[in-house]
Amino acid sequence: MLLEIGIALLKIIVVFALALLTVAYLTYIERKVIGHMQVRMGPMRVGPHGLLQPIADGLKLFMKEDIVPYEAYRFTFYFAPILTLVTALILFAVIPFDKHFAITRLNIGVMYILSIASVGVLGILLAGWASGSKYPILGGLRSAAQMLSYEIFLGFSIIGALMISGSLDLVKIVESQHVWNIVYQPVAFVIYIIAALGEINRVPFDLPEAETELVAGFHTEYSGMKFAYFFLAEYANMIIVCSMATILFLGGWRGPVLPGFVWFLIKLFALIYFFIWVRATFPRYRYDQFMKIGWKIMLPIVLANIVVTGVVMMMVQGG
Amino acid sequence: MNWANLFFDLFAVIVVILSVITITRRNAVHSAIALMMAFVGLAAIYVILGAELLAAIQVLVYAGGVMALMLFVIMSVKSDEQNQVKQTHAQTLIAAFVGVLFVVEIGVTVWMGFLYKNTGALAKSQLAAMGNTEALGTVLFTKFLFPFEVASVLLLAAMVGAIVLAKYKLER
Amino acid sequence: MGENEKAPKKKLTKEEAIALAKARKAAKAAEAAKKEAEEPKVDLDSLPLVKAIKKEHAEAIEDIKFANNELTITVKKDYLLPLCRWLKSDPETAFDYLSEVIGVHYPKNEEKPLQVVYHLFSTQKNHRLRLKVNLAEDEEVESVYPVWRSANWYEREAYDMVGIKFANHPDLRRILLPEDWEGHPLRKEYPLQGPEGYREKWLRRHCRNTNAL
Amino acid sequence: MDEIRGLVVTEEGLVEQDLMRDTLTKEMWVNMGPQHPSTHGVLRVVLALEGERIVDTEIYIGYLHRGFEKFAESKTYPQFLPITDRLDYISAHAMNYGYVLAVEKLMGIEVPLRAKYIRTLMAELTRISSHLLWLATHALDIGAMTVFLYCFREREMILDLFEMVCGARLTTSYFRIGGVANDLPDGFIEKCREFCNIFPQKAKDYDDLILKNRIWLARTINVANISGEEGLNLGLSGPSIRGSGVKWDIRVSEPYGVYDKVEWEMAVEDGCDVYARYLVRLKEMRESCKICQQCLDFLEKDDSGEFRAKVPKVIKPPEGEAYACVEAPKGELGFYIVSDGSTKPYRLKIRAPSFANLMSLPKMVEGALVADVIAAIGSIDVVLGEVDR
Repeated sequence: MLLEIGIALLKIIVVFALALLTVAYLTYIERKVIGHMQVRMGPMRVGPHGLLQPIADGLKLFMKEDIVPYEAYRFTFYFAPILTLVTALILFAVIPFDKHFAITRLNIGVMYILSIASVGVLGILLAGWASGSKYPILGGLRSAAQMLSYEIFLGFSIIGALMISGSLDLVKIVESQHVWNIVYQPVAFVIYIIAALGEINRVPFDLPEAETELVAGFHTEYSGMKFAYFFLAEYANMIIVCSMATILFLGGWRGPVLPGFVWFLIKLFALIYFFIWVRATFPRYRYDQFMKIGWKIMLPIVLANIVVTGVVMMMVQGG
Repeated sequence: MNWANLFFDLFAVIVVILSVITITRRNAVHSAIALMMAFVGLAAIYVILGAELLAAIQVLVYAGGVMALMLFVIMSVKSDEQNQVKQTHAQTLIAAFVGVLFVVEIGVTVWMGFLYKNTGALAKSQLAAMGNTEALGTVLFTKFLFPFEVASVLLLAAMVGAIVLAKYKLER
Repeated sequence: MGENEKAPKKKLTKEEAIALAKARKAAKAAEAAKKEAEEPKVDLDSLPLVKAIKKEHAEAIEDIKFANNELTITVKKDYLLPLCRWLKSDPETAFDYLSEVIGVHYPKNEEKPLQVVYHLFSTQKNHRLRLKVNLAEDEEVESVYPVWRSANWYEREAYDMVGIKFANHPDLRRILLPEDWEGHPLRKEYPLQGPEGYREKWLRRHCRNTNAL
Repeated sequence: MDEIRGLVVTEEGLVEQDLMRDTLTKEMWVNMGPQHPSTHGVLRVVLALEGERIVDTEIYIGYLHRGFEKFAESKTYPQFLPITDRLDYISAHAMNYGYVLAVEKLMGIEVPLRAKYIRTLMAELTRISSHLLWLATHALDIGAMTVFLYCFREREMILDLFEMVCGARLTTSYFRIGGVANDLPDGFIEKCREFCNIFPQKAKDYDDLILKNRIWLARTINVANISGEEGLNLGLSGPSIRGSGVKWDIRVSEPYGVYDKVEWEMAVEDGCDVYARYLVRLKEMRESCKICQQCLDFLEKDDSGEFRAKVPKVIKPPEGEAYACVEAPKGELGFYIVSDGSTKPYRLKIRAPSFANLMSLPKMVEGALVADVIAAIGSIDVVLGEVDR
């Protein structure tokens, strides 16, 4: 009993430490990659090639003055970033980085991730409201509408893969993929990526924090550590959606020669690189256009995808 | 067994406390936060009872979706009014009626449970063999297909109604 | 003009300097007179614009000048708006663009110290015209906002800076300066650094941190 | 159908009434600026929003008012020249140009041909650099981050050229009344030609990134529309009005410098929207590059001419008034000078293009969304130094 708890604790510590470190260095990777795409160097000052930059950033944010606006609703103002970060981090609990390496294995892993992620939206919504300022409210409203609707497409887009795999258990889903699901579900994969971009507020769908329109959207009034929470949560979410894509469509840890978790990380970072690349390339959509894309284009496609998948599966399995 | 029981009791107490907070707070957003946490606590109880799918759906639909919509509405209301929800007693009678109905309903369910032991649609042995999610799916699309469809149609009607209302306002 | 540079550098007595300055002034005046005489007199009436305006709105004209290749017409105050309407609508003049409205303060003209200058341009005909209206201190000139919408801000600026009042302007407020500013800075009597003590007064009224003073 | 009737619980019990009776929505007022990332300085736009749709717009300016016009009255003519740099601080040469033209017109100075070519070259380089900065910030406003840095790469080359000529990169003050401060330094022509050869290829980079980008098109086409007639009526000038199909460029209509001696094409688009204004400016950059090439050809061939006219030491224009305008990168830049025969202007009025262009912003964003305001501000390319003076 004690041993079990000990192992579980160890797993939790290892995964969260790694997750936080990865998240911190993700900011570094993003700045470096975008920097080189934009004919500049990115961070270079702190440490060799700026390698210590995330630590310096963290220290800076940690020591910054913690400002609470006069008009803000104090309790909610503190509560929102914590909620956002916690929901983002506990998602890591079910991600299987290798066949036997996950904090816990749930038989409804996919549902778990979807449901916890949906609570994460509330953090942003509350942050927007609690700031007591107009730009955050606009940002919060935008993000609520955006994330709620994009969660729907996100959920629908993975149904095809789930139907093929026949399980909600993330480990079983990976094990069932003798051929990667992306081969059977290319449309769903594309929709998933687009919905994921919307879900985690990244360019071209970074409307809740569109810095040129809404200053910084829902976290305009946040500073110091509370801002850092949002920042970390955002990057943690990016890792989560990329891991989900890896597990559902790209065969998770499966791959020849190399150990499983290496394959997982390769696939994961290829997707993350793609997300960063998108950020360097595209302008931002306008809010109404973005919603139109979701409801008028993506939803029908994704529903058709489910129907087609079902029909084909029935025909293949002979009813 | 005791660990599970202990946690069950713990979460039950938390949920009750949070529910009380929900209806006593004057600040609508604070009520909403408490309600959300109550939903999550309820989900935890479901997990302890071995109904993981129900727990996930509880969080997804209630704590995620419904709460977001509620907050959305609260935020859209004018900022100086959103704090003080106006208390009127016009609905006392109706509320009392609904409350009594609800108590009776739960009482009957519990009593039936004591009376007939196995009230579920499936026997425990069946559940163990299939797994929670699959069992629920199977039952939903075979035995309870008709009620399921009725519920779907009802929701569809609600959706159409909502669209009509929204459209009407836009056109005006 | 070259003689200025070659002037001897020896010291002059006061009388000498005055005499020299007087002589220079006289020479310059003579030169100017000569230049004026030499300059080919432009026959104003031959200009098509002048012709057209004289034909339609002869009563509005107070004075016509042509200098530096620019035609300037001084207009009587009350005729400004009808004249502008016509200038814009007539296909021959077609002044569809109002470049700017300027307020100028001439305290030496005691009767009518204020002047409003309008620069018109026609994108179709490619010609420019300057209109001027002279105003007394308490007089108002009709706003040309109904003719060119752009007059809105131009006139606000003229009001803000020189204190010219425009009748029937939709929104005559200060534009560049704060709403509670006192005085009109581009008047000649307004000192360059503002009236004595004004800055302190204004800051005291508007800044929380009076230590900055 | 005006109302939806239904049962409502009130204090009198259940009552049938209009369900929409109490759903009054109030617009929200949002201050965009004076500290906002994309109002390009200290512009303050107050928006009345219904949801995210704009129902009313009010513009407040003056936060950067430095009283240049009053200042001019206490400075001699040459002393005021460096002040003009600070008007539109990203296109200082063009600002200088307008001022010296006005003074020269007042004094009747004829500028030597070589000086005219140098001035035209500088003005066009300035136009390119100004448009580059515009494209950079405009694209950044709409969210395309990479274009921003690509544009700065080329702008840097132009600023290096300016530095070669006069030592300053931004506030150059290179022009003088009657010509320019000094002749072009050795090696300038080669370096400038190198830039002119590279630039069209680099401009293709921008096109690759955004010209046919679907998101860019969705964000710019049919956004912030304004017709040519409305635009003229509201005082719009320069590239912004040429995007509405008005064929008016001061370089063509009232040529100054050597614009009548070089070959180039006026950029006009009929779209009336943000995209059309974007296309106009893109084309203008390419045309400017062409003009630069031709100026360089002349300057290379004939390096004997004077770079400054004989001008008296003390600038003392005769009594009178003059208005001179140039096509600055933002539009019609005019200087109206009243001289009383002394060494200082009696009255100097700056007709700043951004000031006038800004007036059409409320018209452009009528009924648009918040995001469109950003696109509209970007598309008319305001510089607040010039608006507030």
